[in-house]
Amino acid sequence: MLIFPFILEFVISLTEWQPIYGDFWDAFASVFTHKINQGVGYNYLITDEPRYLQALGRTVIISVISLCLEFVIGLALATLFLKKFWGKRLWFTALLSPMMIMPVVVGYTWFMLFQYNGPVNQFIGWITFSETNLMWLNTGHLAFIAVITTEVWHWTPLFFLIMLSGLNSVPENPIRAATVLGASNFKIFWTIILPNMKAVIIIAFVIRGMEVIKLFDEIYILTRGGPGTATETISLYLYKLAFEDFRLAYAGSAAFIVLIITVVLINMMLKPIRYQLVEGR
Amino acid sequence: MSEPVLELRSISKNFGENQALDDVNLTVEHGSLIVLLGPAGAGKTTTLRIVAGLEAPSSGSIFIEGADFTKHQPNQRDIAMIFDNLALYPNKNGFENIASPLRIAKTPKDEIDRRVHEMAGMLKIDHILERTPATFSGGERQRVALGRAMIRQPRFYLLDEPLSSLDFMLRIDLRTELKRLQRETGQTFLFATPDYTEAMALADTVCVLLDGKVRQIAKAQELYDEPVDRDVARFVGNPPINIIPARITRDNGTVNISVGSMTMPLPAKMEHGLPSSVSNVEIGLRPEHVRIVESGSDVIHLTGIVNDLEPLGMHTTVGLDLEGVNLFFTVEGVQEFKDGDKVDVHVDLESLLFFDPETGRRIT
Amino acid sequence: MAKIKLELVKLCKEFGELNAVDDVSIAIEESETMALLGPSGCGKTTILNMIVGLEKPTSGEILIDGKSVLNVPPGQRNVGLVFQDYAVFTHMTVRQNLAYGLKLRKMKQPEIDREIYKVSEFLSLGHQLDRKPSELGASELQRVAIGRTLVTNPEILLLDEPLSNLEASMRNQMRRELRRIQGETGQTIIYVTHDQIEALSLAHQIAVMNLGALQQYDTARNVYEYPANRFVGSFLGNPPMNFIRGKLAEDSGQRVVSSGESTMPLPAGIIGADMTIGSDVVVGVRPESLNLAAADNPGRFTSEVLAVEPQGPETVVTAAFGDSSFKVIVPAGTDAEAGGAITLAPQSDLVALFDAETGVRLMNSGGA
Amino acid sequence: MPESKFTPFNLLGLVAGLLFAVFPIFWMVSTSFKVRSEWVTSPPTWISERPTVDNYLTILAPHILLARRGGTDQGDEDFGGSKDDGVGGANADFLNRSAWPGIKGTVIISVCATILSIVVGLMAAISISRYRFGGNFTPFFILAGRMFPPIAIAIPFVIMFGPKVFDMTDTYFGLIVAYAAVTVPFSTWMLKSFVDELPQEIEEASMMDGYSRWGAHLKVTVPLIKGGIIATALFILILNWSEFLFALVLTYTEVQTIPVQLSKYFSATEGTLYGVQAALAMVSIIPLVVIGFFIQRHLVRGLTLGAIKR
Repeated sequence: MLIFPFILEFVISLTEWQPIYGDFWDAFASVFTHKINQGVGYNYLITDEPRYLQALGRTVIISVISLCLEFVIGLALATLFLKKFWGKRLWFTALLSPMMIMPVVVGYTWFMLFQYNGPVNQFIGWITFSETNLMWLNTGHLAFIAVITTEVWHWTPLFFLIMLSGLNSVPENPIRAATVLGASNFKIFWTIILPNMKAVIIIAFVIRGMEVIKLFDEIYILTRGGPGTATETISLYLYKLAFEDFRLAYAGSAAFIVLIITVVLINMMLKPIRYQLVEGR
Repeated sequence: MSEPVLELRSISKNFGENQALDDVNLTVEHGSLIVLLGPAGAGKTTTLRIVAGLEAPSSGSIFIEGADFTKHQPNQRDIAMIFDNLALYPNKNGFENIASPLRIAKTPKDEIDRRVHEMAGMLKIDHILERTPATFSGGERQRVALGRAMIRQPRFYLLDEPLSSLDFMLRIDLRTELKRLQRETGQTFLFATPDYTEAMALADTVCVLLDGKVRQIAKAQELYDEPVDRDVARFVGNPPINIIPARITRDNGTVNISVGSMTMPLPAKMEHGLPSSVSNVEIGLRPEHVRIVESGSDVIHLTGIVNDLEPLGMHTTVGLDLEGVNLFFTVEGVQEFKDGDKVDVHVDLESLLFFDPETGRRIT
Repeated sequence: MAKIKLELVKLCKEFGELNAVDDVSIAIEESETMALLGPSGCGKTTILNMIVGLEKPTSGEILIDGKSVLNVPPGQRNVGLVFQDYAVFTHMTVRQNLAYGLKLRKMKQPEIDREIYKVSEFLSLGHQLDRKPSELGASELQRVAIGRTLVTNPEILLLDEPLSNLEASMRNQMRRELRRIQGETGQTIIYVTHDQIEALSLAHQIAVMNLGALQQYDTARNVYEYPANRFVGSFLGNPPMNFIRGKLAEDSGQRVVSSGESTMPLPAGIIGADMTIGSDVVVGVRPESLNLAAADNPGRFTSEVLAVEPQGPETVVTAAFGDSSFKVIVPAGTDAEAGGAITLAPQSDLVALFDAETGVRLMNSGGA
Repeated sequence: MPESKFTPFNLLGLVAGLLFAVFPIFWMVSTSFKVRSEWVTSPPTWISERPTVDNYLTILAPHILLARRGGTDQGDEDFGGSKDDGVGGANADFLNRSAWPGIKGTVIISVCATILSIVVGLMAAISISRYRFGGNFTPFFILAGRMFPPIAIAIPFVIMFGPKVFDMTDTYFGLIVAYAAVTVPFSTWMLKSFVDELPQEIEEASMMDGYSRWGAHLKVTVPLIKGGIIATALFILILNWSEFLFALVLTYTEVQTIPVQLSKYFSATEGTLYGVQAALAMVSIIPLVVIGFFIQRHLVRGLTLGAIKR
C-alpha cells in the first residue's frame, strides 16, 4: 500500500508530465521512451529554486524551536505533577485537552485569537500596559511566532505526558539509595532522575520530531504559508507546487528528495527507539 | 503396553549459533516419573517444548507410543503441559480453566460438569471453581493447572518447574502430594526442575541435562553415589562435593594417594579400576564423608585450621585448610568452634570418587 | 555488656488499621550481626525503612548509639542500606557509584580516590572501577552496592534480602564473602531476609517476625533448637519441625503422646508438674532429632512408612502418626520403603511441648 | 519520588499552564454562541451578551432557522446584517452551509478506515510479535509509513486515484483506503505492544488444550487484549476523524469531511463566518474529547508507537 506510491513518485519526477499534457499513462510510457528530462527536475530544484531550500530551512527552525519549548514546559509541568495537590485528576485532563483537538480546529481557533483585535493583542496589552495591535498573521516574523505558539500549544501536553510517565518509570530504589547516602531532593533530580530519563527524553524528541516536520494543517489554515513565504514549510511548499501550480513533476521530485531526507532521519533516529519498538519493552 | 510412551531419538536444537540441545536420547516407560534435572539454560524447557510440539527439533525424531510424531502440531499429540508460570486463562474462572480442553474437544455440557466437579473433588479445589485465577493462592493455582491437564486423560504429562513459584513449605507439601497423585493415577510424568532435592525426592529416574547434553540417566540415589562425571557430582549435593587434585603413587604393592603434602594409603578394595601407572587424578570428597575425631586419637587423621563456619541449623558447614588444601565438610547440629581453631579430621577413604582430570569422567 | 549500637523500643507502625509493626523491641550490640527473619509481609522491611528513616514510626523509639534518630532525616543518620536489587546508579561508572556518598560529604578528591582504592581492593573490584554496571554480573553489582555504602563507614549497615537475586551456585560464595566483610570490618550489620539459610549462616542473633509481631529474639542456635512457639519452629529447618498432636497418656510408667493407635514416648525431663494426663498436647520434634532405634530401646515407637524421598547424604521418610504424618531424616543406606514399618526414638534433649491453642512452648526437654 | 512540599511558585506555574491550555478552547466555545455582530469586535467580546444557538442551527438544522424567519429573505438583527447582505439573503447559499454531508462523510470514512486499519494491524501485530515476521525490515518499513510527510504521499495518491488509474478520487472507498494506509503503522505498533504484554505461554497452553496456532490467536489472544484493541481503535478513530490533507486533496464535491467543510465557511460578503465555524468546530470536537477521555491511559502508548506505556 505504501511502496507503490514511492516508485510512482520517482517515475513522475523524472518526467515533465503535467496534468494538462494528457493522461498519465503516456507520461508513464514516455519514461521508457527516453523522453525523460534526465532528472532536470532535481537539479532545478536544488540549484535555482531558492524557495525549496528556504522552506526546508524554515521547517527545521520551526521544529527545533517548538520541540525545545515543548520539552521545557512539558518537563516543568511534569515535575509539578510529582507533588500531591487537590483536584490533580481534573487538572491533568484539562492540561491534556489541547492534544485532543483536531489540527484544523486548532488552526481556526488560533486564527481567531491572533486577529488584529483578538484576545492575544488584548492580553499583551494588559501585560505591557500599552495599546498593542500587532498584525500577527500579516507580518513575517510575527507569523512565524504565531505558528510556533500554535504548535507548542497543541503538542506540549504530549511532552508533558511522556515526561510524567518517564518520571514515574524511574526505579524507586536508586532514589531511596541516594536519599540514604545523604543527597538532597534537588541533587537527586539532577544526578539520578534526569540521567535515568535520557531514553524517554530521546523517544519524546524523536516521536515529536517526526510529527513536527510534517506540519501542514495548522499552518495551511493559520497563514497558508504567508505572508509571502514567511511561514512556508516544506509540506506547504510541496502542496503549493503540486496542487496550486500543478507542476506535479517538480512536486514529485521535491517530494522524493524529502522522502530520502526522511529515510536518512529515520535511520538516525531508529537506533534509540528501535530497542524500544522491536522489543516492545 | 510394549512400546515406551515416549522416545527421543538424537534430538538436537540450535537457536542461531547457540546449541541448545545436542543429541538428546531419552526413553520414558509407562507410568514412570522421569525428572529432567539441570541448571537454568541447560535445555530442560527446550526439550519439553519439542516434545509438546511447540518447537521443532533441528534434527532427530520423537516417537510417542511407537509412532513418529516429530512433524505433528501440538494439538495432535494429546499431551498435557503445565508451564512454569502455570499459564491459567486470566479472564476465565476456575471451572472454565479446567473445562477448556473439554470445551475445545466439544464434549457434551453435562459430561463436562460431571468430570470437572469430580476432578475438583480429587484436587480439593471445589471452593474456588467460581473465582478467577487472580484470587487464587499459590497452591490453588498449581492445583487448577494440574486439573486442567488431567481432565482429558492425555497420553502423558509435561511439567516445567510447576513448583518453582511456590513458597518453601508449600513446595515440600505439594511435592509429596504430586508424587502420591502420580503413583495413584499411574500416569507418566516428565518433570523439569533445577532443584536436585526436588528431583531426588520425586523421580523414579533422573536425567541430568548440562549444556544441552544428557550427562547421566540413573536412579536418584545412584546419581548421588555414582555420578558419571565431575559436573554431575558438583551439581547434585549441597554443600557441593570437594573436587581436589591428587596423585596416585604405587610403591611395593600398596597404593598411596597424596594430596598436597599429605599421603595416605588407599584401602585395598579401592584399588581395582585405578590406573596402574603413577598418575594425576581428581578426587571427589562428599562433605559428609569427613568426621571430626578427638585430637590425638589413633584413627588416621589430619589436622587443619578452620577458615569458615556456616551454621545451617541441622548441619554446620565447616571450611578447613588442610595444609594448603581447602575443603568443606558438614558436622551435625550447631558446633562451638571459631575461625582459626585447629581440628583433627578423619577422611573416609572408602567413599572417595576418582575423576579423570582431563575428561572429568569418573574412574571408579 | 558491649555498647548497644541500635535499640528499638516498643516500635509500632500502622498503615490504616493494619499494624504492620506491632510493639517490637530489639537491642543489638556493637559489631554484632542480627537477622530480621520472617515470611514476606511480616513487617521486617517496614522496620528496615524506619531504622533508615525512609518511613516514620507511628509510635516507639529508635536509638542509635543511645541517641534518638526519629527526627533525623535519612541522609544524616549515617546508616547504610543495600537494596535487594542493588539499586546501583546504572548511568554512572563503578567509580562514580562508589564516590557518590563521599562527594555528598564534600570530601576532597584525593581523599575520595584513596577511599575508593581501599574499598575496591577490599571488595576485589579493582579492575572494574571504570566499567558501567550494565557490563557487570550480579555478584559484582552486589559488591558495588555494598562498597558504595561501606565507603561512607556507616554506624550500622542494613542489607535487604542480599542473596535472593543471586543464582543458587553463587549464594554459597556470596555468604562466605559477607562473613569475610563482617569479620574484617567489625561493622554492625542487620540482614533482612525471608530465607532461613541466610539468617542462620550470617547472623549471630536472629529476630523472627510474623504478622508484625516479634516471635523470638535470641542467638541463632537457641532460635533453631529451642523455638519459642510453633511458628518459629515451623519457619526454621528444612524439612521443617514436625508438630505431632495427641493426648498425653501414661504407658507403663512412661509419659507418651497418643493419637489413634500410634503412641510416642516422651523423654523424662519434658513433663512439668501441671501437665494433666489426657489433655491435648502438641509435640514439636525436628526431623533430624528422631533417630532409628534399636529393638530394645525403651523410648522407641514404630509407625508405618508413607513415602521415602532420597536427598543424597540422607533420606527423608514420611511416616504416619494417628491420622497425620511426620518426617524423619535417616542415613542414606536405611532400607525403608512405602508400606513398611520403621522404629524410631526421639533424641532426649531436643523435644518441645507446645500449648495446643496458643502454640507457645510450654516445656522443653533441653531445659532451656 | 521525593515528596517535596507544594510551594506557591508551583501553583503559579500550574495556573499559567492551565490558562495557556484551556483559554483557546474557552474562546472557541464562547464564539460558537456569539451573535454575528460580536464575532469580531475590538476590544474582543469574551462572553456574548446575547448568546444564541443560531450558529449551531445554521450547520445542523438550517430549515428551522429558515422557518423561524418565515421563509422570507429579510435579515434580522440577531444576524446583525441588513436584508440585502449575506447570510440571511441567499437561501441557496444559506442551505449549503449545513454540515450534515461533512459529518456523514467523516463518520463513514473514519469508522470504516479504522476497522480496516485495525484488522490489518492486528494480523501484522500478531505475526510480528509471535513469529518475528519480516525480520527487522518490517519495523523500518512501518515506522517509515508513519514518518513520511503526508504531502509526500498525497501526491502519488492523487495520481494513483486519478481518472486513468484506479479512478477513486472523490469516492468514499478511495479516502477509506488512503486513511487505512496511513494509520496501519499506528495500529500495528500499538496492538503489538498489547500482544507483547501477553505471556506467550497462555497461547501455547491453549494450543496444548487443542487449538491450532491461529485458532489460539483468535480464540485466546484476541479476547485477552480486547481492551487494547478498543483503545487502539478509538485512537485510530481520532486520527482519521481529524485528518485534513488527504480529504482536501482527494475529494471535491461528492465526498465531504468536517475538516474540509470547516474551511468552506467563508461568505464572499462578510468574510469568515467565525461563529458558524466555531459551532462546527465544537460539534466535531466533542466526540474526540469524549473518546480521548476514555482512552487517556493508552494515549501515551499510542502516540509513542507503543514505546512508552504509562
